[in-house]
Amino acid sequence: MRVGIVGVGWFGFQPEVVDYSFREMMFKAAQRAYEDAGGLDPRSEVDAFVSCQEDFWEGIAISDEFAPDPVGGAMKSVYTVTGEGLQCVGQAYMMIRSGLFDVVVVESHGKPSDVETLNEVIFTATDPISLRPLGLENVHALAALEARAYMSKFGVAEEHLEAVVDKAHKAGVKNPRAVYASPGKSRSATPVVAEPLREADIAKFVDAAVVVVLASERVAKRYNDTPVWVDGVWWSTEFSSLEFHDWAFPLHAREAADGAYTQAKIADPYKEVDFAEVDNRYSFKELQHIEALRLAPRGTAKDLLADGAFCPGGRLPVNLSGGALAEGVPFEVHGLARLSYAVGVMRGEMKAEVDKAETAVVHSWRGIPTTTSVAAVLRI
Amino acid sequence: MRRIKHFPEVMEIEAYIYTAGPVGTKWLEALRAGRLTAARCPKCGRLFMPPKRFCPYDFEEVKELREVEPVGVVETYTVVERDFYGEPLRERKVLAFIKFPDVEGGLIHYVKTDNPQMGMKVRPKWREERRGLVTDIEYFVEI
Amino acid sequence: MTGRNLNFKHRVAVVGAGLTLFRSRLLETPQELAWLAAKQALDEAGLTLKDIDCVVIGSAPDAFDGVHMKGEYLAEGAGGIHKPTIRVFVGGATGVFVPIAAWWHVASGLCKRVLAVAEEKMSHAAKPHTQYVFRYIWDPIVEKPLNPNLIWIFAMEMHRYMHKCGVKKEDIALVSVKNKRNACGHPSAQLCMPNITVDDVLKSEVLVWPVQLLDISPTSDGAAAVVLASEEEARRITDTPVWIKGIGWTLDTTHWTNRDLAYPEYVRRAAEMAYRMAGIDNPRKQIDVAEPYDPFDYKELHHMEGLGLAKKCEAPILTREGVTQRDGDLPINPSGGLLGVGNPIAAAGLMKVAEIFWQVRGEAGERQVKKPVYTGLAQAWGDLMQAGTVIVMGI
Amino acid sequence: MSGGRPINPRGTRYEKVEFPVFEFPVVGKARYSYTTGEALGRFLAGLKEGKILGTYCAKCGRIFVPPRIYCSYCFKEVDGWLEAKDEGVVVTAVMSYISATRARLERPVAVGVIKLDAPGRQFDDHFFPGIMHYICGASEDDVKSMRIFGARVKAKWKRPEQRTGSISDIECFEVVRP
Repeated sequence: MRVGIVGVGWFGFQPEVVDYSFREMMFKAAQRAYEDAGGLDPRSEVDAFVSCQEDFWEGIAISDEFAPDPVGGAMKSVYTVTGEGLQCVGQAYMMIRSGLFDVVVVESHGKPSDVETLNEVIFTATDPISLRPLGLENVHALAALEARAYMSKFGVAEEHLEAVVDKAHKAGVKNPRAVYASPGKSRSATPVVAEPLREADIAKFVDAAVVVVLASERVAKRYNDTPVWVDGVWWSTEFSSLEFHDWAFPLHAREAADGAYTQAKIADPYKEVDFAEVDNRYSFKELQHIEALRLAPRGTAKDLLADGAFCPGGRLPVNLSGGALAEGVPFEVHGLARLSYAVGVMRGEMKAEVDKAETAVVHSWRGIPTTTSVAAVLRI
Repeated sequence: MRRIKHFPEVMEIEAYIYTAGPVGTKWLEALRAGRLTAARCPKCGRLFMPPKRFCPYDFEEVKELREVEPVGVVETYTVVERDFYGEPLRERKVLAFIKFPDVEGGLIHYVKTDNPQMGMKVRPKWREERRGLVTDIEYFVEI
Repeated sequence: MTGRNLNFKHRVAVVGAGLTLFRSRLLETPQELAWLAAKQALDEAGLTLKDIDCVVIGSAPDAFDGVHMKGEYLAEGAGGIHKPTIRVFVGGATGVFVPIAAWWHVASGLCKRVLAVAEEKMSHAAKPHTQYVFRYIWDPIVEKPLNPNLIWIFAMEMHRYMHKCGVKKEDIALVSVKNKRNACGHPSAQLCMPNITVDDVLKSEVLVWPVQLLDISPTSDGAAAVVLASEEEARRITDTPVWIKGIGWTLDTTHWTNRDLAYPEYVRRAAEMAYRMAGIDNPRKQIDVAEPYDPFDYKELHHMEGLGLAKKCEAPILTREGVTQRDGDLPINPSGGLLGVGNPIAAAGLMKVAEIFWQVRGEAGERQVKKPVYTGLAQAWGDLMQAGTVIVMGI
Repeated sequence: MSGGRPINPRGTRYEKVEFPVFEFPVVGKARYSYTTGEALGRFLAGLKEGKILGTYCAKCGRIFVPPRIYCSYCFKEVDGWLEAKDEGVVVTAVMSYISATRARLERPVAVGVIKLDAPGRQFDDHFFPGIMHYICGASEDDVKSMRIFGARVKAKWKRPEQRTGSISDIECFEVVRP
């Protein structure tokens, strides 16, 4: 039983959406997604709704209370996953394959501009006994620890980060949603934040909402003549505490990707995948995730990128959207931002320099201080 | 149409009081006494620091704490220059992940050094007045 | 709703359950509580951690444990490292929703043996008082500025129910007496009160009329876990698997001040979804034992009527007649419920699923109901008078 | 306390804290500036002017107070704004003897849900414009005897200069004595 994406809608992708509350952003994104799904009526044609959100992002103690109405789910089967948008796609995939559901709506929203003490909120995710007493002034320092471990183990230099940032900003210019894409900006002109990371290595935040409609093969064609099939989706948590995880290499991304490839029967990703959208909320992460997703042998992503393999028009374009460095990080929506862009490219709606766009891999990480990744394989 | 665009609010209580569990409490008491320890899994023999009450790998119960030589190795580090909001810190700080020989995990902590190096040997500099927290170690210094 | 005859190629069973003690303050960290419950469930199923391929975690507001992204924090304790681990969250209804999500982990064919763990540690939120965290459950703009106490909303629902059905406080107090006495048969119980009487309830401190102290379940630290397995695995693990016959859940509109609180329509819809899947058309007769959610005593009656186990306004009468006692015709909350065993929010719902698992297997010891049990039901409730989750299990 | 499963449930209970714990002050660490958006933004501005605003859906006729820009039942944009009266009837009410921190109040306060009048529109019990608020002018006995149910109440507004554009610009809904 295949599972197809039949509708995608997004709203926002602005540093601060001033005129719409997060509920209203959810409504706008849902309206567009249902329109994209051939005018689907959520009140009668949807079996379940999955919302991806976290309490501390919203400042509300049970934030799932606010999920039903804006997506048309009042008095219906709605639930919240406190996780990444792609994990919600994973839930919808399981629900549809179980045979109990035919149409499942996935929603995620993030409004970082509403959070005034973002560093302290993110820091509350650290272990209360082993790390919290330190009181870090900048949680990005934890990512910097991973950056140095990776860079020193695989001989990655600052110029390679420069190349990633440069590629992201140039590719982002063609992405109407990429508010932070500024081709003129050079990484070395930005100050050091937590060495070796400079300001340009760290993606900024953005308010956004994305809704995706998934349907079983049985009914997909009712809503969309060319569904984009989700042939594999998997996620993995490496550890709860950073002290025990692999600082130099994201095993969670490797485990998530392998799970998705197995479901999609992909034996050699480097040959069978046409393009990829991966998490680059820190520049070095794009290189790490390319290698974790088996799109390049370990430690070589920097060289293949320098040869242009992963640039638009290259052998296997990575982040045609510019990724988080260009679009910004919308909290848990990030995975759906990558997925919605990939769907746009595969449907030919997004003009992109890629010759074949039939098989894509989409990846997202949940950011500092987590060790959780999600990967999905899409086919058209 | 006039609107009040923002509504300030908080999601705060006064304070959380975190307990550390039976093994964690002993670990904190050891810190208060100026000693570093690690928890040992009886089944697979791994030593865990920070301590665990159960082995994440085989789910066995962990009860025993073992003394650990207060000599660590900087496995990775960063020199933090700006806070999250972009303001330069009053003084640069070196944050590191410090591993201890034959111990799984390690400590994320500050190192007082002007010349941080991967693989640098360090030892903890204990505060005079200790309360049973990881901050009883003020920072690590190079050996 | 696709209402076709629902026989699935993948039947799913519960093969093991585990619980920690439920107490107001436990020394264990949230991870350790999750581990204690998960380890007991694995031991009962005769499995080890390496047999588990997927993990589903349930935990209610992060503001209680004081840990953001609590799912990531709990992953280690729930046995989820290097595995797909996900946390689902529908407020208080999370406890029964965890096995529902675990059901499609298995029914989709993607996982064979799933560990479903629910944990809550409320005692971290110590200053000024655990109850203070409940102020962040309200709408931040329209309700929170009134400086509300969460008991307001329960008291309003209880009073509306009393008004609509003509129910007396004495009838409602009977539920608290039944459950807090039943709890004495539960090894994890926090509030076993063997000699509690209706009079005690009616004389207890008035908090928000009509809610008094002994009308409520206590705040607790605790964790619960169950192990789910595919049909093939379940038959290999145990000769008494308990099948998940029906699942259902519904969330009503957020705006509870726009609707009548006297009858939980969302619980009826959730039950209808689960009954259709389980092939149940007369719940009053076909359900042998039920564990409806009882954070407050009136809620047991309220939910019995939502679940169709009693007609509207009939639940107090059945309770008065002793029908809902352990030796009655329709035993309700033989475990002692949240009122007696304790209310570590998410883990409370999963404690009820574990109770039905043990009742169907005849392993509830002193709590075992008199009548033979083939089919049982567990239900949880949550959010702003809004979420109903139902699971039907049986032989 | 015995018999049957769970066998030997575990956990270490403690009364007082006489061992190392980490007290983590939270004040100032979780601050938000909620974007009210179109619906609640206007609602709050209306309160400042002493008005209770709502939206309505022409397709199903429902009125939304507190307002929202979408109809939860038809899943479409609402068709416009209207002003509900600042009076109505009590749907349910209770008497609170404790504050948000569980401390005892010197004087109990009545709180309830008020169904607001909206001229030219009728509602059943299943969906109506309504808000939660304090109720004043009701005795403990009014509440305990349930006489308060269905009582007519009218908003008691703070003086305009005291209003800040919040639900607390209404002090309470006062029982209208005939």
